[in-house]
Amino acid sequence: MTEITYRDALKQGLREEMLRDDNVFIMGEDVGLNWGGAFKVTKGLAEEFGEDRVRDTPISENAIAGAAVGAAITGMRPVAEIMFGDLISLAMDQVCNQAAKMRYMFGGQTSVPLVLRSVFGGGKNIASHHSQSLEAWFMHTPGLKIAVPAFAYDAKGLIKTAIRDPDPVMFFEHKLVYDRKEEVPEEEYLIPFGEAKVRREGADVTVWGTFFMVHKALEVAEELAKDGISVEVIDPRTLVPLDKKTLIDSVKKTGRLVLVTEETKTGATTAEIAAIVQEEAFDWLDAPVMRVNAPDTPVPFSPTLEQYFIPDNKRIADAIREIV
Amino acid sequence: MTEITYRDALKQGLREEMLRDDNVFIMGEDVGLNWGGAFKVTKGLAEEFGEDRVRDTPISENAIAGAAVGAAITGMRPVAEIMFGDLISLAMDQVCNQAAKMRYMFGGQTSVPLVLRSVFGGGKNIASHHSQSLEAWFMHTPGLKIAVPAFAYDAKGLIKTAIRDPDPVMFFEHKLVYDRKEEVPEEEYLIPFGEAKVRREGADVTVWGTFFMVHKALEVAEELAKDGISVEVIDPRTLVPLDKKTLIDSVKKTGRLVLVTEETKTGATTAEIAAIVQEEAFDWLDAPVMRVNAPDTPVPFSPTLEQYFIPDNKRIADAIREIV
Amino acid sequence: MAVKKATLVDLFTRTLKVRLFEEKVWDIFGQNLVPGTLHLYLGQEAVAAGVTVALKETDWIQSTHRGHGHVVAKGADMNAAMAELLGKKTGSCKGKGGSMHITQFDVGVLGATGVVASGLPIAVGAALSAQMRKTDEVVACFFGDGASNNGTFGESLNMAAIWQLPLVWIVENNLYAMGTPITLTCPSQNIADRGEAYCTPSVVVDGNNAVEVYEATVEAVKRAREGGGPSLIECKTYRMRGHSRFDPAKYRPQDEVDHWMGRDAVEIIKNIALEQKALTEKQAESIRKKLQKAVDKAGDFAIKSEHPAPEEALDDVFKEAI
Amino acid sequence: MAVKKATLVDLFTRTLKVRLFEEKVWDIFGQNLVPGTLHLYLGQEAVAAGVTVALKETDWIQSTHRGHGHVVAKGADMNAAMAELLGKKTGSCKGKGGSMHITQFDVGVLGATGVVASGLPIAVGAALSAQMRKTDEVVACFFGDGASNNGTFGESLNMAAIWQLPLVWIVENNLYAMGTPITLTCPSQNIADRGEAYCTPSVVVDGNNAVEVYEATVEAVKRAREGGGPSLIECKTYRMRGHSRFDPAKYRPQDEVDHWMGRDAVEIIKNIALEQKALTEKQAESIRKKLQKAVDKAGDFAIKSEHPAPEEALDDVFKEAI
Ligand SMILES: Cc1ncc(C[n+]2csc(CCOP(=O)(O)OP(=O)(O)O)c2C)c(N)n1
Ligand SMILES: Cc1ncc(C[n+]2csc(CCOP(=O)(O)OP(=O)(O)O)c2C)c(N)n1
Ligand SMILES: [Mg+2]
Ligand SMILES: [Mg+2]
Repeated sequence: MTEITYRDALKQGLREEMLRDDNVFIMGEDVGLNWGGAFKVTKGLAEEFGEDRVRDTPISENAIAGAAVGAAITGMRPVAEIMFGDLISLAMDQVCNQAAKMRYMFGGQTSVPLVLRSVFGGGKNIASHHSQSLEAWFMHTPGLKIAVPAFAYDAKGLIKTAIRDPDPVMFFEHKLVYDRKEEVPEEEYLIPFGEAKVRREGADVTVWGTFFMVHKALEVAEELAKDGISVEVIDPRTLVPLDKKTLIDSVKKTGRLVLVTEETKTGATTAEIAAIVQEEAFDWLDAPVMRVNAPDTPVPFSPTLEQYFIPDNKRIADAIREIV
Repeated sequence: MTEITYRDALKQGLREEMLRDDNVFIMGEDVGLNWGGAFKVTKGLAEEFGEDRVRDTPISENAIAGAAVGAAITGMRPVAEIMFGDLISLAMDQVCNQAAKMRYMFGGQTSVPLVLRSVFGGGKNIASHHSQSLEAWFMHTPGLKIAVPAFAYDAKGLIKTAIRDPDPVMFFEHKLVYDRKEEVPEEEYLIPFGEAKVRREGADVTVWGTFFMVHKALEVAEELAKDGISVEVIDPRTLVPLDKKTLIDSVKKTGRLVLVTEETKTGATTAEIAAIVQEEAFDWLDAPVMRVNAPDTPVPFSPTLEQYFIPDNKRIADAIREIV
Repeated sequence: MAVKKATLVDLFTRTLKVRLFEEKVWDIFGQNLVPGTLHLYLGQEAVAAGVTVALKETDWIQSTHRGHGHVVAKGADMNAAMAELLGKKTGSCKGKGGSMHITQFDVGVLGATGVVASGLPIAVGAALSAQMRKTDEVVACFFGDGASNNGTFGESLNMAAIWQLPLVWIVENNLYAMGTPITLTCPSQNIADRGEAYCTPSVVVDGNNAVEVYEATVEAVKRAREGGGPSLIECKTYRMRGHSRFDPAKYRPQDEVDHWMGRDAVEIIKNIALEQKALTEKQAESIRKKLQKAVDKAGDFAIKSEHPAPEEALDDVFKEAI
Repeated sequence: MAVKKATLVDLFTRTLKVRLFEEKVWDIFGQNLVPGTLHLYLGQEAVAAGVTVALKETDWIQSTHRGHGHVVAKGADMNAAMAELLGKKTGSCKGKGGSMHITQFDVGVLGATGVVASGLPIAVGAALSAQMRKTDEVVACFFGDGASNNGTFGESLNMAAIWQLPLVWIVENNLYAMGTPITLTCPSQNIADRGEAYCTPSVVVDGNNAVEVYEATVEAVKRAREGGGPSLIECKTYRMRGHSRFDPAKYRPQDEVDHWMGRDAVEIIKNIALEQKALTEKQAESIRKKLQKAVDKAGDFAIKSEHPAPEEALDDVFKEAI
C-alpha cells in the first residue's frame, strides 16, 4: 500500500467508478481541464475521460444540482460538485425539495442516484462565505444520505459507495484534510454507509466528532492518556444513515460523551446526537453530554479571530476534563 | 377588547407600524391589490397604503430577500413575504449568507433591519412543497432572529417588535392558526423577543412546543388533568433569542420534559432544546427528554398519510405518560 | 406546413381529452372529494395537446403545478391520475403527490413540481442525459409566464444553449401568475425575447390553437433531434378558471375574459379539423362519447379506490429503508 | 461628448490609485502578510475609475469578491482598506471581512460579497430604497461575466426594469470566471444582449479605457437620476494576473494575454490625458508620487496595526448581544 492524500484517494475512487460505469460523469464549476476543481480533486480526470464526462459548468448552482437530478432520474450517475459548501445555499431548492423528495412524492416511481460533492470548514482565512459547516441543514432534510469522511481511506471507499447508491448522497469533504496522507489500497473496496469507526478505544469517556475534529480529538486523546484519562474516539463516517449502535454501545461503556464539530453550536448535528443519546442511554450517562462547537457567529476572516472560532485541542480537552 | 383572528392581528400590527413609520413597506408575491397575500394577511393594505408600499413582486424569491437586504441597509424597513416557507429554499443565500452575516462580516458597519415573513406547517393537504416546517435551518444560522407566534395576541405584538428590531428577523407563521380567534387589544403593545410564555402551569411534566403544537399540547394537558397528571405548557414565542430560563426553571420544577413540534425529527429545533436541557438541568431530569415530531419523511399529500405524519394528541399524550 | 388529417384528429382528441378530464376533476372537487388545492388546466388544453402530439413516446416532458393536462396528454393512465388527485392508494404516486406532483414516469413524465420554475434545471439534466446516452430523446419543458421571472430560468436556458441540448422550452403565457398580471412583472411584451438573449430560437404562437402549437413544436423537436439545440415556444393562452380552487379571479378585466372565453381551445381545433375534413361532426361526437366514458370511469375508479394505510407514509423515502 | 480636463485628471488619478494600491497588496502578499486568498483588480482599474468618477459621493456601489479596486476608487480610506486585507483591528471591517468582504459603508459601498452574483439583488434593494426615499441617489452594481450566468442576474435585472430603478449594471467581462473562458459558458458574444431582453438599455465599451467607461456611465447615471430606469454597461477587460492568489493562469492563450497586456489601463488614460493636454508628464509623475506615498503609508499602517483580540470574534452578530 502506498501513502496518498485524501484528495488523491477521492480522485482514485472517482476514477475507478468512471472506468466501471460509463454513466458516471462529473459536472461543476472549474472541475475540468483548466483547473481540475478548486481543490484539485478532479485534476487529470478531464484529460483522461474527456470534457463531456468531466464537464465545466457556468456559475449556476441551482441548475447544476437540478441538472444532476434530471440526469439521475433518466439513467445517468452524476457527480455534481458545488465549489464551496456555503454555495449550496443557492441550490437548496433542487437539493432539498427536488432530489430529496422525488422518490417519495412520486410514490417510488423515480430513483435519484446522484452524488453532490462539496467542501466545508474553516482554517483557510477565507471568511464568512467560504468557511461554513452546514451539514445540519441536510441532516434535517429527509431523503438525503450524508457522507462525512475525515480520512483518505474512507474518502475513497465512501465516494464509491455513494456513486452506486440509488438515492441522493451529499458527499461532504473538509478543506484541511485534502493534503493529509495515509495508506490507501490501490485495489477496489467499498465502505458501507451507516458504519461508524471507533478510531481509538477507551474506557473513561467517548468523543464523537466529524471532519477535522476527529483528528483533533485523536490528538487530545493521546495527550490525555498521559494523565491516565482513557478516551474512546468515534468517527461516524456517514450522518445519514447514522450508526447509533456503535455510539450508544460506547456510551454505555464509558458513561460519558463529548461531541465535537466545527459547526456553529445552536442546531448543529451535535444537538441531534446529544438528544438521541440522552433518549437512548439516559440511565447510563454519568454526566451531561458535552458539546464542543464553534460559537454562534459567522466565520470571521482574521486568523486570530478564526482560530478562536474553530474549536481547538484545549477546548476539547477542557470539556472532557469537565466530566471525567 | 374584541376577538379577532391571528390573520387580522398580524394585519393590525403591520398597519400600525406602517402608520407609525413611513419607511416600513411590504413586498412579496401577490401581497397587493389583486390578492392580499396567499393567506390574505395583507388584504386591504395596498388599498390603504398604495401599491408602492405594498408591492407585488415577480416570482423571484432570492431577489425579494436580497432587495429587502439592500433596502434595509440603506434606511428602509422592509417586510418581505415569501409565500410558503418551503420556498425560502430559493432565497437561502440572501437570507443566510447576506442578511444574517452582513453586520458581522462588515465589522458592525451595517444594520439589516428587515423582516421576512413566511408560513410553515401541514394540515392543508398541499403536499411536499408547501407544508414543511424548516425553522431549524434558520436557528442554525447565526445572525437571524426568529419569531414563532402561535397566538393572535403574540402575532401582533411580535410583528411590531420585529419591524423595529435593528437586525434581520425571520417571522414564521402557521397555516392552521390564521383563522383562530382570540381577544387582542386594539391599542399598541409590543412583545419583547426572548420571553417565553407559560401557557398553563403544572407540576408533573413540562411540555415545550411551537406553533399549532402548542394548541394541541394545551388540549392534551386538559385531558390528562382528568387523570391527575399536571402538565405545564411552555410556548417560546421566539426561537432566537431563546428563553432558556423559563424552560430550565420549569424543568427543575417538574423534572420531566416533552418537546413537541411539527418538524421532521432529525435535527429539528427540539434536538437543540433537548441538548440544552440535558446540559443545564442534568441533575434535575428524572427521565429522558422526550421528542414528539413528524417522522423523517417529506410531507405526504393524502389526508390519511398527512394525519399520520403530523403529531397528534395521542402521540403527545403517550410521550407524557411514558415518562410520568 | 400541411398537417396530416390523422394528426388533426389526434390534436382534437387530445385537446378534448384534457378538457373532459379537467371538467371531471372540477366536478369531483365540487363534491368535496379532492383534498387540498387544485390548479386546473382548463383553457390551456391546446398547449399540452399540440406539444405532446409532436413528441414520441420515448420523449420526455417536465410538468408544473398546473400539471394534470400535461400528464394526461402525454398518455398517463387516467384512472391512476384521477386517483392520485384524490389521494388514493391506486394513484400514480400512491397518494403521496396529489395535484401538484401528479406524475407518471413510465409514459415519459419527468415530474410535476410545486415549486414554480424548479422543473427547468431538471429538464436540462434529462436532456443532457439524453445527449450523453446517445439517444434521440427530446425533452419538452412546460412552465408559466411567472416562472420565467425566477432565477432558474436564466440558468437553465443558458446551460441548454451552451451544451446544445435536445430541449424545447414551452412557456404557457396565460398572462397571470396567481393574481399578478404579467404587465406588472415583465418589462417586455414577450417572454420569447429572453430566449433570444440565450441564442435560443424563440417563437410566439397562439396557445389556444393546437395546430399552431403543434407546428412550432415539430420544428423545434426536429432541430433538437438533429443536434441543433434548444428552442423556445411561447404559447399565449388563458386560464378558464381562477388560479386555484377558490379563486374567482375577479382581478381580470371582463373584456379580457370575454375575449379569451370566445377562443375555446376545443372549439378551435374542432373547427380546423372539420374544415380540413379530417373529421365529421358525427365522428367528433363519437370521440367525445368515448373519451367521456373513459373519464367517467376514471372518476369512479378514483372515488371507489382505497385510501392508503397511514403507515405507508413511512415508505419510499429511500429505495431501502434505513 | 467632450470630457473636461479636470475629469481626465480625475480618471487618470483614480485608475493609477487603484493600480498602485493593488501592486502594494501584491507586494505585501509576497511577504506572506496577507492571510487567505486575494482576487486582485490589476488590469481592470479603468472600470472602477470610470464608473466612480461618474458618481456622486451620495451614490452607492455594490462590489464583488474582486472588490479592492471598487472601494478604493469610491473613496475608501486606504489605511483601513489595507488593514482589512491583513485582518487587522484597524481594518474597515475590524478584520472580520478581509479581501472578499472589503467594505466601507460611509463612502457609499453597500458591500463586497464572496458569493458570486449575490450583490445584484442587494443593489436592487438599495436602488428601490433610493427611489422610495425620494432621493436622487443612484446605485452602480459591479459584477463579472461569470456572475451573469447565475440566477440572481435575471431576477435582479427584471426587478430593476419593471420598477424603473436608478441602477447601473456594470458587467466587468474579463473573459474568464476562474479558469473557465466565457466562450464555454455563454452562447452569445456579449452579456449586454441579456440586458436588452429585460428592456434595459445596454452598451458594450472598452473596459480598459477609463474615458469610455466614464462616458457610458454618465449617460446611464443621468437616465437613472431622471427616473429613466436601469442601464447596463458591459466593460470588456482582462485580469493582469491569475484569478486568485496562486493561480498562474496558464489556461489563457499567450497571444490573448499579449494583446491585453499591451492595453494597459493606466497607460491608456495617461496617454489620453496627455494628448488632450489635461496633464503634462511632470504632473502625471507628481500625481504618481503622491499616490505612491499614500499607498506606502497604508501598507505601513496595515502592517503595524494590531490584530484583533480573539474574543472580538463574538461581537457584531447582532446590534446588541443576545
Ligand atoms: C418558487 C415559487 N414561488 C411561488 C409559488 C406560489 N405560486 C404557485 S403557482 C404561482 C403562480 C405561477 O405563475 P405561472 O408560472 O405563470 O404559472 P400559472 O399558475 O399561470 O400556470 C405562484 C406564485 C410557488 N409555488 N413557487
Ligand atoms: C455563487 C458562487 N459560485 C462560485 C464561486 C467560486 N468563485 C469565486 S470567483 C469565481 C469566478 C467569478 O467569475 P466572474 O463573475 O467572471 O468574476 P471575476 O472573478 O472574473 O472577476 C468563482 C466561480 C463563488 N464564490 N460564488
Ligand atoms: Mg401564468
Ligand atoms: Mg470574469
